[in-house]
Amino acid sequence: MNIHEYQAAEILQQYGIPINAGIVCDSADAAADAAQKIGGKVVIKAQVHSGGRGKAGGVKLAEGPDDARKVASEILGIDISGHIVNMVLVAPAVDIQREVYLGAVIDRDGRGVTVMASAEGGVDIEEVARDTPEKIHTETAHPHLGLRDYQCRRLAFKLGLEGKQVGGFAKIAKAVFKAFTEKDAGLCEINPLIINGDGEWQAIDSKITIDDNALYRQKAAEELRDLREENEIEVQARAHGISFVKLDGNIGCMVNGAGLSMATMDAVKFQGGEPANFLDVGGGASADQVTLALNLVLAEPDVKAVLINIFGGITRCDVVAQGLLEAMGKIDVKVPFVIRLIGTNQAEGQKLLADAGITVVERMDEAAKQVVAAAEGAA
Amino acid sequence: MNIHEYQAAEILQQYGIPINAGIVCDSADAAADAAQKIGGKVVIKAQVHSGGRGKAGGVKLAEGPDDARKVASEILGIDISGHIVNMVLVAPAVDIQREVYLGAVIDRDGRGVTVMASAEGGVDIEEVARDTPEKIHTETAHPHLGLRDYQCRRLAFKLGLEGKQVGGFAKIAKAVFKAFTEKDAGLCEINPLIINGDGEWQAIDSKITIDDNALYRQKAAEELRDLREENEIEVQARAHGISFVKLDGNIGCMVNGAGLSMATMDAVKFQGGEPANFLDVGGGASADQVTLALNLVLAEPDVKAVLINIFGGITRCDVVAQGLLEAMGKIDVKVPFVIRLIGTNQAEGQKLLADAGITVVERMDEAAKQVVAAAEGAA
Amino acid sequence: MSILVNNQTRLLVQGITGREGSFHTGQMVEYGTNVVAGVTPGGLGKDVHGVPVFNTVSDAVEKTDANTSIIYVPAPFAADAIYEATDAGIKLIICITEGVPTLDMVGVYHYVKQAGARLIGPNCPGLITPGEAKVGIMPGYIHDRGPVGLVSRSGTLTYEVVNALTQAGLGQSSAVGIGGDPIIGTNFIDVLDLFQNDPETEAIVMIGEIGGSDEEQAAEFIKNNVTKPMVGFIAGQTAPPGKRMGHAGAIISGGEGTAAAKIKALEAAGVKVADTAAGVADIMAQQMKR
Amino acid sequence: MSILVNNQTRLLVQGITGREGSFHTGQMVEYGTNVVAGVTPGGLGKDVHGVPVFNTVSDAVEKTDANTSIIYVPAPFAADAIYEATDAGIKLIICITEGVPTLDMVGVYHYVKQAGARLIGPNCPGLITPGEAKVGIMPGYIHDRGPVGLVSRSGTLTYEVVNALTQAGLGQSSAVGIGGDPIIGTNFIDVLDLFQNDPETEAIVMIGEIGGSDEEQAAEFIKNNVTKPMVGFIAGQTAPPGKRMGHAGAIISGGEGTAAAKIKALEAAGVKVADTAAGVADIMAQQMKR
Repeated sequence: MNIHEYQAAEILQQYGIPINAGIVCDSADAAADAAQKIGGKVVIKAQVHSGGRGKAGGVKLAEGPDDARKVASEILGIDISGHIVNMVLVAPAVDIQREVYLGAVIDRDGRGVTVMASAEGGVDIEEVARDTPEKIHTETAHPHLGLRDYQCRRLAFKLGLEGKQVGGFAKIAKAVFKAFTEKDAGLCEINPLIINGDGEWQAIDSKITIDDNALYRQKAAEELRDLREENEIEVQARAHGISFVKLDGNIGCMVNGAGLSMATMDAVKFQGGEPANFLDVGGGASADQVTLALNLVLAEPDVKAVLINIFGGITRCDVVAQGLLEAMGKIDVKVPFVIRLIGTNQAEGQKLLADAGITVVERMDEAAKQVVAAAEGAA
Repeated sequence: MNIHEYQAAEILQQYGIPINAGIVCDSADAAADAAQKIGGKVVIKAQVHSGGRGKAGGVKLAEGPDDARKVASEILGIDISGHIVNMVLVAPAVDIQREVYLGAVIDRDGRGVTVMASAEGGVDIEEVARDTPEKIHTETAHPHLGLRDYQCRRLAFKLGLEGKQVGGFAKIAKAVFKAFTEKDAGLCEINPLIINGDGEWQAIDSKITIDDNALYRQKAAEELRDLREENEIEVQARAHGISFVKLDGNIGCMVNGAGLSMATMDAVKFQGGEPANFLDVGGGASADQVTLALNLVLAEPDVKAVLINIFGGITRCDVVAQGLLEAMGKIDVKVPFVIRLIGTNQAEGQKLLADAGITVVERMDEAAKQVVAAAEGAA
Repeated sequence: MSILVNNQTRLLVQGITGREGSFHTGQMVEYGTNVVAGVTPGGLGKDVHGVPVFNTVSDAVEKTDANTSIIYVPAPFAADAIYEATDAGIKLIICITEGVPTLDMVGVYHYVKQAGARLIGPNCPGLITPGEAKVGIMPGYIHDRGPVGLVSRSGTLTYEVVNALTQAGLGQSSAVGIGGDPIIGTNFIDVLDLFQNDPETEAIVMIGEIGGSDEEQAAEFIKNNVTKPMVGFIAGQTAPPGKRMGHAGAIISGGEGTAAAKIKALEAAGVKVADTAAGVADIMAQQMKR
Repeated sequence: MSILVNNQTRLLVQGITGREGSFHTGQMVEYGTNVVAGVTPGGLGKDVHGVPVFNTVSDAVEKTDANTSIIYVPAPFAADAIYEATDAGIKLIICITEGVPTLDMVGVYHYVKQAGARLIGPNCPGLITPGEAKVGIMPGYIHDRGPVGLVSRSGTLTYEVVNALTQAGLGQSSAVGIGGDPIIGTNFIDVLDLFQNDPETEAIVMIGEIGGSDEEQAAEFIKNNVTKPMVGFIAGQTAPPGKRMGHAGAIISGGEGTAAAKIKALEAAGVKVADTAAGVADIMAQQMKR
């Protein structure tokens, strides 16, 4: 789950990390007021769940209240990689003596949490990782003991820090790790982390993502969710245990299981079609789930045909067929659809559908071929 | 470091453990008021840093306010194993359905923390351990992962608990372990932990000791210290880095190093004398330390002679001798004393003392012999 | 022969009285798996499909000599269940549970490894040695005993491929679903190694998906260690970057973990990679004919 | 021969720029110990008694091939220093620091052991192999090289006994102070085992004290494993129960850990136990004459 920059900064502040605190505004006037309150130069930053804000014109400086109003009005409402800017953060412009990168991530290869730092702060860290990997220094936390103090100091020394900067950085690195683990983050980074004009450390831009699997124990994080940032249908689906991801094609897909869903999309593509969505209806595939799933798929006006691909393993095909029939009785399906249903009690399931006048395809590639043809015919 | 029962209960309450909360009183009138406030039968318990309160008459029931005044006046002021009762805890008398023992301790052999439970609650657990060790069930926490939930449940099952009592007990066991580790305890126990008339778990008597070495990071615990419970001289000594323990004999001892101090006491005893104290002046043995240490030893009126035993290792004997001379210049020493000073620069140190008219003994057993003779002569 | 489970398996079911645990215990018993015990705290004395229930794993192991455990407990309690099984001396632990927090798995992964035990999953369908032991949630009847070893990060997609293999007359020595989470106990390499050393296994199917670099690392391992013919498939060729496709592991970020990169790596290691899932059995049939 | 430290020891000093670290580095260098590096965060480039200082243990090990570390950092940072040394591959770590919280040692003890390293201490005087390496805070000159191995939980009491041994013409192969805290890295048994297997060591002195059951366990070990003549002493015969005598380990509670019980156990294992510290050297002299 993604949260906004200002929310991430507030979390890090709870862990004792000095941040460049600002004021969140949803209008140009509010931004002007905020600039007035803060005084002096301010930086105005789009609050959207997307990277590349700077390049997209989502981060700008303003000289004072009037300028802040003008700049905020320019930023509010723009589209950054598909995300509309609803809010801006107005914060004091800071004097930067030095900037570094600091972040904690899940290290899949090491099966642990790795804290990374680089003297190349304020730039795209993935570019640094690709072009000059030697400039990224890492410390892997012990799986049970966590990140030890000496590791935090070692990172500081590798960045070339000296004197009291070492202890200051080490404390922040430790706090970032603590925030990461206590908040069940998937990523927790500060970029840039700076030394300001007063020689003090300050987090300028913070980013935190939360492990979806851990939301049950991260109630506070759940409250940070900004539904405006998420696809309405995806949100509705999640609420019912369905995994749904909107895509750009015109062939709706409804499948059970994540891997099979992806494989089904791949099969559609292989036949020359474009999937309109990823949809994993889950293990149960009850009539209610199927009804909801079909509604989700059909909610998208672009959908020209639907492919239903169910492997009845533990869920018996006759039960799935009944669910499908029940769902179709409730929904007015206006586009052609292809059903592929195999697995346990396959014959019974297929018979139920056949009795209702629905043809069932046996092979997945054949089903993909038919649905692509149907979509083309419908288009 | 020891803390009072009511303080231990307050800590456990912070960890979500239901306690039988009471009111601390330092007078019989206050106890009557407390009983009035609580209503019904109350239990009045001496708050002293000593076990065996029940047998010593420090725990009694009272029927109401008047009875509470009478009972509290009986308990306040009594001496329990050398501790004067300054406070009592007045708490509601509870209806006990079942009582168990639950405690966490440092397990020296296992180099870890062990949580113990016994269905034999409310009795002296050390007696249970000695007489029927099979009635004590233990779970050793993982040194890095702590006590796992399944271990807490397993303890509950071993106690023969059933239904919702299992989860309730497991939660308390986990909380006791958490309190133990977060508070740097040496012991954290609830005895008895009961199921009351309403079928709810409740901690009736709690005990916590804190690791002295961890007090630097347990500031809150330091505030719980009750100086009335501690020997004044021991407190004063600790404040200056000197380990001092008052004993019952008449030969004052001043030694550097804990092991050598004990060995010196042993040598005195072996010669037929009785040490008046244990005193480890520490590594430095500066003039100030020595002055203070001598003052501490001589503060005790019973002291008839003093044995000073210094092994000059890193601290040179001439420095120690100077310190001794300086100290003796400041203090009017009225009892005979024997000095044994060997080690680095032994000759120089002994010469300094000899020039001041003080004889120095070479061997420790000889020194012990002389000081015992001196004490007998003085007595 | 076979790998990991067979008729010597003495299976314990953790969370046996829950909806999933109870249902699948029935399915496993019916398949012929030797399910010797179940554990549910407070469940002592119960009986689930003829399987006796205990309060703790240590009790169950003591009483029944269980040597393998399958876990169906809810996600918040899964890590504790794995610790309990490990501490009770179980050497093969299969965690079916979906939705286990990644940080829980960080601690668990290293703990199980240090104890010399093996964890499969979490969030996996389990594993099966057809005709001997079904330890998981896969439909047993689609499997047939034979020469193909199968390892997969997916659930239903695995059944799809197994079904196709069986219909093509290609039975399986064992089929292992390792799960699609970012941190899993047993990865492709571990299972490929077992199949390579299993005399019964003549060929291997590997089903990967987008995200992470497990397939790339497997390719490196295959190049140097696997001599048996292999057919592969990577799901998610059409998935857009940055989006989570059901499995937590299936996110492509920063150009890493794309299907294209994985397919390239596998092909370079000599694995025949099918264009679609349906093609896996066809290619394997050709391979086996040679 | 000798145990643990000798002229192959390449010593690193953690906390070298502190008051204690700096003073004792000078003493150790003067004694002839091969002190190759020091570590103090931020101290890179400094020089303490001719010893180069580094920021981190890993840097120091990389640059100087240090194989042993002695720790003088303050108690709140001691556990971290031990972890740092262990992770840098140091296999022998001596922690002089006094006042380390017991719970810190719980984590450290098992960690060091798992890493296959050895920790001596904390709260100990260190160890010495006379004429080769002094790794600790003991006065070097009181030692003389010879046939007696000494192991002790105490500091100054050890010097007392060593001094007496030396004056009686009984030199030491090595003398090890294991420390008096409740949880220590190396206990009597570990050191007795090393002495028993050290050809140079002909007899062993063991100095215990009240509290805990290490001496009783050592007695059991001695009975079954030690064939060399042994003399022992237990400090604290006159200590009252329940009181802490300086060392955290020296508390007698519930009848356990009394001097009487320890003496009885040692004597039953064939150890000659001296009545007083002064008697240790006398008895050992008699033993060695035989």
